Amino acid sequence: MAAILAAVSSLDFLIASLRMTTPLLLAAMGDIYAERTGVLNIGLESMMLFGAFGSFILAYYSGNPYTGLLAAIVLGLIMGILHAFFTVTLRCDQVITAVGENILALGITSTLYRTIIGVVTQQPESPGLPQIPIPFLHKIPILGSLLFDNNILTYAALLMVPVTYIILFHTTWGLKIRAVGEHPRAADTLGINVYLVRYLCIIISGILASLGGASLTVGGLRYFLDNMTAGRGFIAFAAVIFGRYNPIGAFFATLLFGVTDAFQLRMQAIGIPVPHHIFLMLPYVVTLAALVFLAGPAFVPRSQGIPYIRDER
Amino acid sequence: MAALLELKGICKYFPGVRANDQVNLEILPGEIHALLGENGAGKTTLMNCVYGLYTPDAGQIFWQGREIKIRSIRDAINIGIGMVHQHFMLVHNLTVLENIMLGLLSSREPFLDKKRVATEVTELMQAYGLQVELDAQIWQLPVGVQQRVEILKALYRKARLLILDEPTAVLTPSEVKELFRVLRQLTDRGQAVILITHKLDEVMAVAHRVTVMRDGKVVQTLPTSGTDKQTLARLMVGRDITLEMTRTPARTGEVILEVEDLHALNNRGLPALRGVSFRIHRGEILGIAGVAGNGQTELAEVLTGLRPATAGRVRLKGRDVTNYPPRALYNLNLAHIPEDRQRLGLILDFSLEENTMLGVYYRRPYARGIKVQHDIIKNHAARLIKEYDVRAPGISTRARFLSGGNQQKLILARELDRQPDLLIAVQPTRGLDIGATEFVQQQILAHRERGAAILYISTELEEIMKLSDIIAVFYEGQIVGLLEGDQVDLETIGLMMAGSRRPA
Amino acid sequence: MNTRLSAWLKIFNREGWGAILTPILGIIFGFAVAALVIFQQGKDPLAAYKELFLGSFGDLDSFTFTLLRFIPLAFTGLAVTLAYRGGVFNIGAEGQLYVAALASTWVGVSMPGLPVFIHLPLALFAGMVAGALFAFIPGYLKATRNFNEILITILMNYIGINLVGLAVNNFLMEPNQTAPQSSLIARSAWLPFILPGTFLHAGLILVFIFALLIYYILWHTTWGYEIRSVGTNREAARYGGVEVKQVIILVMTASGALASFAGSSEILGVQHRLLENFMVGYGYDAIAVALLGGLHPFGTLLAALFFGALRNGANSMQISAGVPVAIVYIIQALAVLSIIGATAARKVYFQVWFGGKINGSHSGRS
Amino acid sequence: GGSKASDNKSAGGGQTRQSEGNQQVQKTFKVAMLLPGSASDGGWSTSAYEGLMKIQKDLGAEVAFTENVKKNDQVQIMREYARKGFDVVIGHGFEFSDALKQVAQEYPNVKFAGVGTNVTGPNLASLQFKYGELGYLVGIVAAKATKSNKIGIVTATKDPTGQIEFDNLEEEAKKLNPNVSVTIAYTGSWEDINKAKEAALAQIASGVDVIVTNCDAGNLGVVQAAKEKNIMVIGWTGDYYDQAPDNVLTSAVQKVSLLIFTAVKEFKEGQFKGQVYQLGLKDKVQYIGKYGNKVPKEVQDEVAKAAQDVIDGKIQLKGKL
Ligand SMILES: Nc1ncnc2c1ncn2[C@@H]1O[C@H](COP(=O)(O)OP(=O)(O)OP(=O)(O)O)[C@@H](O)[C@H]1O
Ligand SMILES: Nc1ncnc2c1ncn2[C@@H]1O[C@H](COP(=O)(O)OP(=O)(O)OP(=O)(O)O)[C@@H](O)[C@H]1O
Ligand SMILES: [Mg+2]
Ligand SMILES: [Mg+2]
Repeated sequence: MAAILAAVSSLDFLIASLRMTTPLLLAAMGDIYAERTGVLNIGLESMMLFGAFGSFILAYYSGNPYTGLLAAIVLGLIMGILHAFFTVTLRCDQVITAVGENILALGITSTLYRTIIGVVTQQPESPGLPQIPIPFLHKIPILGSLLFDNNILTYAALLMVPVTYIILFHTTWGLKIRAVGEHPRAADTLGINVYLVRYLCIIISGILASLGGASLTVGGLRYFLDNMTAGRGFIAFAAVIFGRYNPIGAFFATLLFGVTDAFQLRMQAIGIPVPHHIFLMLPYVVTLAALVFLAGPAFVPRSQGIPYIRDER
Repeated sequence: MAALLELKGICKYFPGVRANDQVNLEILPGEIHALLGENGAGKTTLMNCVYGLYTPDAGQIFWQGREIKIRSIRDAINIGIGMVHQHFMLVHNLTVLENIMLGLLSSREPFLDKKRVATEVTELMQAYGLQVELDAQIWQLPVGVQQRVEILKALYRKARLLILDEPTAVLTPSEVKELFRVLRQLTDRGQAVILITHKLDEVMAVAHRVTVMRDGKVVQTLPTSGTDKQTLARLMVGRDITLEMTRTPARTGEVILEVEDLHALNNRGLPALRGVSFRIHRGEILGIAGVAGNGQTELAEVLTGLRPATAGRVRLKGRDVTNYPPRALYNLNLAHIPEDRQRLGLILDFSLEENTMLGVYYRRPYARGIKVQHDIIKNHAARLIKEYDVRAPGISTRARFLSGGNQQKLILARELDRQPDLLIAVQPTRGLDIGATEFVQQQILAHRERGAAILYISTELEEIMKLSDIIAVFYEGQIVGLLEGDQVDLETIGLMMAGSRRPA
Repeated sequence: MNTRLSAWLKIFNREGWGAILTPILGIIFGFAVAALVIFQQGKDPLAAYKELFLGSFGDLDSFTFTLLRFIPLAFTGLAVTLAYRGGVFNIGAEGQLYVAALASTWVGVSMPGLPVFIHLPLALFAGMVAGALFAFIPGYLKATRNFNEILITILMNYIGINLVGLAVNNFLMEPNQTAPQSSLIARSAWLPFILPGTFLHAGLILVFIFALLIYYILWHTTWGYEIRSVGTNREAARYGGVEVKQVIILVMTASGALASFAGSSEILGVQHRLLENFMVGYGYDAIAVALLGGLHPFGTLLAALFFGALRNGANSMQISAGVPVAIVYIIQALAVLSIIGATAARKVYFQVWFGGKINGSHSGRS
Repeated sequence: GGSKASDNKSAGGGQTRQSEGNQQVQKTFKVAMLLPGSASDGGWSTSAYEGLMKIQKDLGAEVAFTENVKKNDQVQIMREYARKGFDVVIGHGFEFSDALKQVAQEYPNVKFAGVGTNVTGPNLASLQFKYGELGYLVGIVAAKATKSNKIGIVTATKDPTGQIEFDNLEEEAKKLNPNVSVTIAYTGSWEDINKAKEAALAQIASGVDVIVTNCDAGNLGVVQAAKEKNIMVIGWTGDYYDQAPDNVLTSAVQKVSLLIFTAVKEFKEGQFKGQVYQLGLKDKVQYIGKYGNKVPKEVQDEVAKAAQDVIDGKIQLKGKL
């Protein structure tokens, strides 16, 4: 018991939680934009995988991790446009589009990795994003090393929470986004370009998810492996719903995942005699329990999943 | 005087439909111009062309004498055209204020400037006497109030031409008066109003000129001063129709519905019904009058099993049916014409055939056991469509593709065909043209003759007075007065609707 | 360019061919683009595709393997279809089939000596109960508390998968062995093979029975009417006398029961013992299968066959033509995207009277 | 993903791998392999892939492989290879046992082999390491190196061969130092390499100062964690010395490539036996890798001696497959 307490009360535990939260958080923050305009984006997984892959390859060949980020942004942009083209312009079903994208990403990244790197016995390592301590602030005990001594992606992820909140609830853009998600025709009758808003938001979602993927490679391990995102896109998506499409809620939802995951690994490390599968399920069970016992019923943007059709145009 | 807006040869086609065919129309500054026509005549389509929602297939649009192209709604708004749509264009989970601000530039772009807008809107509300709680979310508001928000939205955008598509359908007489006062204020300042309505009285009362449409074409434009209701009706329908209705005196039988001290909550969780009691006999129509949002909707929902009663009793044909689910009530031969036909009354993506099955699908002869009897249903649907004159290509058409009027007729056909003992009808003529309204009212009276008990809820006072044997006036979830036959006069009811109680 | 294209497609549309031709065009397009990738890899696309085809339909053996892939995909696809018709998005087929496999395996290994006609149905039934229970939870939460079923089912997928891991490492682990796998299932619980000389099992028959059953229920029974009305307009359904909550719970539970057969038939018909990750991704592919199949049981079968053939042929193509398996993912993805893209484009640009909520949502009987 | 051997760029330059071109009178010897993971996982699958390359190069065989083979694809792929006239088909991992047994019966003229399996038949052999040998030796290195008396193991999922190794590791470590505790962390996924690092960091946080890592591609993440937190790490399968000479104690090198090559060479020479081939330290298919800079000479000597004892059969190892 003391060991458990010690494990979870340490600073290291918080840092690990935050680290494991970052990729999820980036993807979730982006997804909020897409979901709020009424477009489901279960294709987050594909965007993350592309981001992980693209940033790795470019960082590896250029020797500069920031070039890798640029690649992630471009790939996220492309995937965002693709998702938007299918779901907004062609009005395809949003879920099946995403299923297609997820398979596509797995196929393309694996094939390209073989083509570019080949089958190698020693994985190439790309340069990683440096920690950037914020002057003075990082010296604050505990908080300093937790929050103010991170790489740029972690800062970005954390910053996106208040930024998204302010954009959604305190700007005219956010008002448009929310209106489009709730009642696109009403927004349309007020001269808001529903298609444009959806396109932009999906693109934001693509870019942030892709950066989330990059935080696994250049922002984390500096290696790439087929399918290394391992379902994080789905978790980020789930976190957005759990967080009721609210950036603060989604932040806590992703944090809950990160914390329980960090927790279960620590419990395994302590050597608690419980079958490890129980630990592996823990993040999902805890989230489910939190959902059932703490959270109220879901709020869903009303136009979710429904393509907007404005007569002929 | 130079026209503010001029349409020349506007054409708009939909597959198989000439919704607008060579339409010419001239709107002068400072006029209220009424647009009349049967359901499906093409009024809404024409206005959508003006508002940039549709692009006309042919024709020209002139604004103050200059030809313009309205490519988008934004163009229309920028020019100074505002539109209040037939179906509300409000975002349900945003507040009134947010709905009004939506799409406008803020003075602190990109940040919202709620304070400033709130002040301005409050001024506007005072100027036009349109009171709305700005911080309420739309879903919490009754339809009548939502309509007010729509009007405020357009007013706030400083439209020089305001198009109102059937704005009075959900307003009470006093609200209509208020609206007309507002419209006159606007036109006094040189703005113009296009008013689409099915109510000839309103046309005569407020419009300067009126344009009548039929089958996508303009029949005639004429000043209201030189015409009368009968003429307009003939122009619209192409035949003479009776505007008065004859009805036999009531021959009432046993009590069918008995409501005792009924209480219920509204969507916001606040008391909506606060002790309602009444009874309806066989062969009797009880009309419920009241300003929208005083609990009428909730009453209908409680009586039809869609909303739980928190206290009180409902007895149907002597049996306690409090909080029975809809199906159990249908089995006791209740029929319900709901207020919201698109959300409740129909499944828009189902065929007409399938829509006629709502509420009866599980019964013989439409089903045997769990097996659906398609042949019987097909015949049934075909018969309903014919008997009730539902205009549709066929029974396999989706309900979505019917005009609102025809959707309403479909519901009516389905519900009345069950020969109910108790009919609960909520705003059954809302949005219908004169012909259709007449038809609906006659049908309802016919069922009264047959011996049905009818609860008739409407915000249209004249309609209530025309049809009801007894009128109950609703105010804040209570019946403030029961008026029978000869007691009825417009003024007392109007007063009671505004809250002044009078012993019944 | 656009007008010429539209003129082209208009002809198809007028002829009524569009509905059939667009998916085919979509598939061709997918293959064409993937051909470029294969070419870029220094392989001959035509040869590769020939192997792909032969590998999935070339002879009885190959076709059997296509069918063996088809069976679980069809079950999960039907599960998604049924739930979707009732307005519930079942993304949880993956988890449901895992727990079903777990339950079936448990019955299969722990009760040897039962006669076939008891043991096999019992094993299938146990799987069905497990899958149904697993789906009941999100169904119940959605119906009574309006919880988002997508969220719940995604979470439960992980739980289901880990439960299998837990089982094969603990109580279901083969005794006196070290591998995390169950013992072989008793013969009496095996699904019988139905085609001599092949490993095609009776699950295939179950697929067709269930597809017909679902079709019949959806369009010829009052239950189907209730399900479809709840799926299309919940409030109107309630108004129409449907017990909406019950329907949601039931349809989700039934969907889980259907998905269970994907896992149970794979274990009882093919693998005969349970391992971790014994089949991966069939729950997610099911979504594509169901929606490509127009959310119609028969369409779902076609789509499942297409997917099964593609996945199966992929392996042959890799082996015979040296084309990496990953390229098959690309073909599959491109085929999916171009089918839905082409179909949607046809609707968007050549069919104004399109008011459905989601493409492919049928309203009439079909 | 998957690819044929000849797709590979970096691992062999431009030489032609496939022998289709050489019109030899004698039929080419063809070997196929099914890998459970990615050929680039830097561990289990990569090492098999290397063996395949060696078979191609030294035996002049035509080779093919399929990566990331899922459980329910095994039988079909094996059959496909058998039908395509491959002489030897190898399933790389215990999870191929059932499929091997089934397909071997169907194609009596094709030789099948499983790596880490325990199945045999007239045309079916199993190739095994002498499991436990490395665990035993690593236990010595780890026990001598830990100062906190906490040894951690990071792996992805529980598999029987790993279990034998870890059991021997724990036993030997505890024998040398009764205060030592050994904990195993499972990440649950061979693909989630970030989690392997996180698992290592979690162990480090709980006081572990020697980590044994056996999660293929994830090993690099664990080594990275060790470097960052400056603790010691022992790699598995490959040799990780070059990654971090100051933090790597040593590596439990399993030359799967050699194991497979040795067996296949025998098959080619017509000496196939339907038996379990078990190779170990003695055969040099597995050994303790390069020592890191921080391992004292005495320890190295002790391990060398222990290894000799194992080879000589003086040590009783725990567990069997
Ligand atoms: N988007 C559309 N697609 C197809 N047909 C349409 C569309 N919009 C309108 N129509 C058809 O055009 C005709 C005119 O419809 P419109 O809505 O303009 O009538 P309306 O005069 O507003 O009728 P109402 O009094 O019922 O409001 C109708 O026949 C209608 O069916
Ligand atoms: N998605 C759609 N596709 C094609 N036509 C449509 C669609 N939605 C509506 N319509 C057509 O548009 C017309 C106008 O619809 P609306 O609901 O405004 O009916 P309306 O005739 O104006 O109603 P009301 O009778 O209440 O005045 C309908 O007649 C219908 O045929
Ligand atoms: Mg209209
Ligand atoms: Mg209308």
